[in-house]
Amino acid sequence: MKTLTCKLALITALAAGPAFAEDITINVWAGGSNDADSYRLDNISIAADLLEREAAIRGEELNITVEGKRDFDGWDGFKQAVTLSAEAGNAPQIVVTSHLDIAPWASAGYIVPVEDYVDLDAWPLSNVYSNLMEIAQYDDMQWGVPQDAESRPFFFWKETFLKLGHTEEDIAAMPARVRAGEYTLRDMLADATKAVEMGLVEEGYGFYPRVSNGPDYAQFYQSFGGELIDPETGKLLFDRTAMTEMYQFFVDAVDAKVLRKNHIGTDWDQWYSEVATGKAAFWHGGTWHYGRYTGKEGNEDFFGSIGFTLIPAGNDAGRANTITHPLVYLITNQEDDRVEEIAAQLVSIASEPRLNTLHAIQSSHLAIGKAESGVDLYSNNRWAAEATEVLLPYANAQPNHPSYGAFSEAMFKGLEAAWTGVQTPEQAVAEVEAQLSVTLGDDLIIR
Amino acid sequence: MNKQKLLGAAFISPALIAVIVFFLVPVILTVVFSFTNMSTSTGILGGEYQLTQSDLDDLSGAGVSDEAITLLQGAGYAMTDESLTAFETEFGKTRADELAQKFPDATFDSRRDMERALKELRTDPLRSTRERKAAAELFRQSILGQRYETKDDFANAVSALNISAADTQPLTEVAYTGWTFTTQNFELLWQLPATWRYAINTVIYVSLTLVFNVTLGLFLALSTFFLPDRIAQTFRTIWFLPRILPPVLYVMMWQWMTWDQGFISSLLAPLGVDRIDWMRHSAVHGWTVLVLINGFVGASLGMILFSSSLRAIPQTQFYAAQVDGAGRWQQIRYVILPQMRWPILFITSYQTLSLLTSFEYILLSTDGGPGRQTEVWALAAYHTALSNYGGNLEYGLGAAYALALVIIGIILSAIYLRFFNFRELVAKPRIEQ
Amino acid sequence: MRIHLQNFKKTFGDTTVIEDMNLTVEDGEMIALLGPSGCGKSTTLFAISGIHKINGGTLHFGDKDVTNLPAQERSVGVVFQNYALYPHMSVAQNIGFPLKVQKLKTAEINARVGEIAELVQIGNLLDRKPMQLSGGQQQRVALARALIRKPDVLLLDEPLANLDAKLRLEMRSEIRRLQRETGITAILVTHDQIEAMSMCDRIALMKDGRIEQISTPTQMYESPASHYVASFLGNPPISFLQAKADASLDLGHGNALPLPIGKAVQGELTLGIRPEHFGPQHDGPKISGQISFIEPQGREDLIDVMLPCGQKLRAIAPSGHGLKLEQDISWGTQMDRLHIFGADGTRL
Amino acid sequence: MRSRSNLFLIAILALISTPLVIMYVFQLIDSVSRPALGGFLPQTWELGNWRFLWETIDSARPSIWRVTFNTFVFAASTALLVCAFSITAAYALSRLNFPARRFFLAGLIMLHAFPTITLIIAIFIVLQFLGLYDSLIGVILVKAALELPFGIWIMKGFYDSVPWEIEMAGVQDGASRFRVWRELILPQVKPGLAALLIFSFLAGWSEFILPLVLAPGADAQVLATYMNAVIADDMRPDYGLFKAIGVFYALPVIAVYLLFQKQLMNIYGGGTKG
Repeated sequence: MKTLTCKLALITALAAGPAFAEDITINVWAGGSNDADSYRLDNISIAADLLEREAAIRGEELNITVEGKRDFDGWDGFKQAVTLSAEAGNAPQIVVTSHLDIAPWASAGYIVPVEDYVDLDAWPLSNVYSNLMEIAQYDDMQWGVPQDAESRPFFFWKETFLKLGHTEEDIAAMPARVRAGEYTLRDMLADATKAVEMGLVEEGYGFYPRVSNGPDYAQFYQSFGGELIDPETGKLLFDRTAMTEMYQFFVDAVDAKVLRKNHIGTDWDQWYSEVATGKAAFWHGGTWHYGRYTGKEGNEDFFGSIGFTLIPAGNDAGRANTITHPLVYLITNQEDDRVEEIAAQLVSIASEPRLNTLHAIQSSHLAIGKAESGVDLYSNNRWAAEATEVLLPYANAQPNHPSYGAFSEAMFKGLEAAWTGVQTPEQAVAEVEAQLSVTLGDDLIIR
Repeated sequence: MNKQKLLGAAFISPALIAVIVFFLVPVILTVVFSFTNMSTSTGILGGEYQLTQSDLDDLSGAGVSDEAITLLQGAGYAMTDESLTAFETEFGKTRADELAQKFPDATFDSRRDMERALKELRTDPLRSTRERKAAAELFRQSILGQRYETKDDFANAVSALNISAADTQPLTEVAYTGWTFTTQNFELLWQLPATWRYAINTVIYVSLTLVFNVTLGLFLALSTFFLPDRIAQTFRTIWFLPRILPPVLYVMMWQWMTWDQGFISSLLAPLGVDRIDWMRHSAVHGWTVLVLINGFVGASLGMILFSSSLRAIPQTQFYAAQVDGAGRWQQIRYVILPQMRWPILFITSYQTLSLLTSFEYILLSTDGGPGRQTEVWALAAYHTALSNYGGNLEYGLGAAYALALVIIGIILSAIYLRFFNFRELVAKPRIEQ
Repeated sequence: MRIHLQNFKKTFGDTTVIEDMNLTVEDGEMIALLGPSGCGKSTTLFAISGIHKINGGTLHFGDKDVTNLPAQERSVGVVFQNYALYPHMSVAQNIGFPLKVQKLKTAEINARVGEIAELVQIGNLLDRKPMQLSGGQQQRVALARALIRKPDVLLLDEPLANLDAKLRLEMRSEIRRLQRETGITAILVTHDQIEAMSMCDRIALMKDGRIEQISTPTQMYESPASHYVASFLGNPPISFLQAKADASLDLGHGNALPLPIGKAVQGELTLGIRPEHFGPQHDGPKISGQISFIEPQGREDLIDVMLPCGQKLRAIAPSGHGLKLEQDISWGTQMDRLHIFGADGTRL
Repeated sequence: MRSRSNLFLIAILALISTPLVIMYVFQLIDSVSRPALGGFLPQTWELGNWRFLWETIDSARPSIWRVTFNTFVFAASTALLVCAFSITAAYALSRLNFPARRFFLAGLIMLHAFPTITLIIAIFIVLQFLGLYDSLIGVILVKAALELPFGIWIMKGFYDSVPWEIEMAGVQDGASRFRVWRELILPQVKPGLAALLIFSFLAGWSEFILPLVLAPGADAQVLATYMNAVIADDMRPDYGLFKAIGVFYALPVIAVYLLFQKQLMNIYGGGTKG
């Protein structure tokens, strides 16, 4: 009952009314972040400033030093660094990471529930969308606070789409048709094949998906009727049919010459530059891509040139969908409870609508709370507004399950094997199934 | 113990300590870990005891009685006499009375509900969040989600819920968050199809690179041997650089050569060749580039060693061969190569080991792609244990992979030991005192 | 300083190379340990110097038991075959090193280095590095270094082996001169009989870890204790003939020598005849044979004579003898210089 | 005929060296110029590639000078440690009598070829136990320890080639074994020591995986991890910048090579075969 005794001690200390100067260092590590995401760290600094001022008014002297780091060797390097430093007992106090890490890190004891330190019913956390808050829950506890929201739309190049014989009205109707399952991935494949045949795009540029592993590929699994988790038992779900059909879809795309066999591993820079300038007919990405397309890649007419929808359904069993993969602020287990508490308060303050809006707009992510629509910076941003409307209501998240990482990894490796022609989709699925049933055992339901 | 022995001990001990700490201990640890299910979720340094909501589903399977499960499930937060008394001592009678009056005998499912109840205090409200949190803890009955550092703490908490001693044992097992000993890693290695692919990849990688390495190294040494000094020196410098250039930089040069917009593509584009990623286009491309990257580095080691053993051959032998009318090729065939047997053997065995176990260049270039085609055993160990996109670090399984390499390493170096003239090596020091 | 090695035993691992050896070197004496490689002479030297442990027996320098003293405390100067000069030090530093180790003052070191350098006649080379010296000069430096701290004993391990013939001659007398002048007790290890004979007061001839004979050079030459000693000394070497003693020493095929006076010999024997005791210039009992080889040496010629029994006898004849190859001869033998060895190789 | 066959040899050598030469040449050219996308010939001169020297290229990255300093400290300390431990241990193994010497020698040969990197997981545990995880000191110790068998091996080769007689002469001159080592033997193995020092410095300068895994924090960044992070950052792949950083990173290596070429080539001078 460590926590309880600690807390009681804290209360006693508080009752005595201490007025000593307190120096606290807060380290923040953010994974998968670049310059545009600087507010993941900066907001904590701003929050620290606010907290210091609050303390000063109460007559206490609180000095918080915030140090940040976000240049890791990709997500792999970031997670390795966090895990090993947590093991070594010198983890950064706050980490910004995928919500998928909550399950394994919670069970390893690296992180503490944020709900131990902050009032979830009070401002500003009460303002955060409850479905987003749920994504940061695990085992009925609120471990983290969503840091941003996003979703992963399907994009198409409007000019190419028109040349394929569709009309402006068709474009306008696309989001709704996709949502209703009237325009499927198979329709897309037909269009893409046509685009290549008509010479509108080069071979291999009909469909131009993400070049590395990511939550995006779980969307295609869902498009073909796969579900990631069984709501009844809370176990991961491996849907053989959906998986096979999804792999087959990519293989068909390669066969139809709309997708390059060696597409995986394409340089991201090249990829961004190509999709932003209409070299590809269809592709998918993230809401934050808006910033890159209109910024570095210089697409000045985003809304005139690019359309976006949910990821279309693949077949009748599946559904149009999009995955939101919010990053969350997590508080790591520290020796000193007080540090955890300060860290949690900083996270809470950083979730203020005005602060979060800074991040949302700078990095082209979506709001985490209702009140952000009331912030001019946010409401004046067309992309934020439209994307929130078209995508967010239909977004689902990947499950917080300790073994989901292994599941997702295996799924992608299998896809890669089928896609590059190393194995047939059936072989690849069989191998993934074999591997997962061995590694996950009871945690997995195979359907 | 005479002076010489003392000096010997003093001289060897710093190195010995370093070697024990960073070689011997890790080897032993690797062996131990390979028999555990250690992963991110279990942590490395032992575990604690925690029952979670999701554990409840597994409990009946683990042999816990339904009765106990109900007790665990139903606990939550409750206004019991003890908790109210505790609350009274901490927060005063006024508050305790108001609470007891407002929520007589109430129970709450979650802490959030409990906190909401505490907010209802009107006469002397608990204003700070921190106080409410602490107060809510006093009413906690449930042990779900609570972490206990020791087994005893956990057992006490369980018995406080009136759960029978018979159920405590299986409960403890489920609740333990740390790693346990198992042989499942080796079963897994045996069963996973990927294992065999990695093994085959490793064989392909090592043998191809080795042949390339040794042949090229030998060729470089021989050709520069026959050339005038200045020219030879230039070529030696060109070929020595890959060895001393930092791998990150060296591989970046190759990336630049091979990417879609890179040198090769740009050079061939005007000839109508499609721009492709020459490193990741297919398995063949991947292997070719990998062999080249590693081969160029390895060749330089061969070149240096072969060159120095070439220089060690007395010049008179070449004069004699020339007098005997041997051409350059015959000199190589009959004078040089027979004397190069030893260095070639040395390089071959040395490089076999280092190729088997080093993955730095692969990690930096293809990282196993495309499609796991170039994932070699050592890289798989690294990926499994320390670096993957999901952040799911399986130390136990990774250690099992590593253990295989450690064993191969020991066997190979034992063979390697035979190449050395060991008896001469351990010849007794000639000063005896 | 008198050196006394008693019941000396030396083992390397499980093999015993020297067992129960006794050797006494008198004060101021120079003695040679002579023998072929592997006979244990260097091992003995290293044991005396302290580099090798003495596995059994005792070693005394004068009255002092030094058996278990480490090399550093034994006061022994050694000159190695390759001189073992310290390449990174100048000649002066090399010579002064033993004194530096004794923490003597620089001024004194310099003075003594100068003194000893004069003695070995390298006063003008003190600033050079060993690499810049000739073999003979290096040899002198090594001697100076070995002698500078006035050791009890000077050990010389094949000191002349790395020199050319002319220098060797020069250094031979030089070393002897230095030994005499300093009056130091010295042990010379060599495989060269001429070195041993020309430089030393006594020679200890070794074989297979044993001392075969120890005596003055002349004595050893004139009355070798064994077949082995006789064969080791003498250049050109002694000739051996198989003979059967009966009424006479029968060499077969008509050649025979009379039985030596005062010696009762019987059965199979080996006769040793040195080349200078057989030839046309000698009287005495004749041995007949045919000249098979003539090797002119200037002042005299070496002549091989093939006896009818197939054995070979070597003779030295003054030049101008007019002999021809394949000429049949019958020459005299100096019977009083004849060595007779029994079947076990000991001299009768 | 000789010169014709030499020309032929040179031609072949030049041919197989082309890829390397192209890489080196464009490494330099691209660091100060910018080619058109999809081409390789420089279009404009571009000193901006070197901006990392005077500004932080990305808000959260440490300054290049800090990183360079770390790298230098890392490489230099590693080299010094390796040398200090190697010269003593190798001497003991080469020249001194002490118990279990045979065992140590056999162990040395095994380790000298041992797959160290496979131990990295366990090494992490050891470091973390020592409280040195995520610190430069920790990585330095690990790197030094892993280089040690190689260092001892090399130095032993050099010691073995020093004539025994020098040592014997020293002992005979009355010097203790320590003094003999310090004053008489050590000067003889200086070339080996120099080679080892340079070699381990370069090895430290280039090391990537150890700092990556064992010291991910901002305080212990070295040039290898810095450069890798810049390359891995998918928002800014910019070969001009990469190559400029690369040239900066490689400069000391090239300098060391040019200055100490002879010593470096000497590294196997002690006869690795022994």
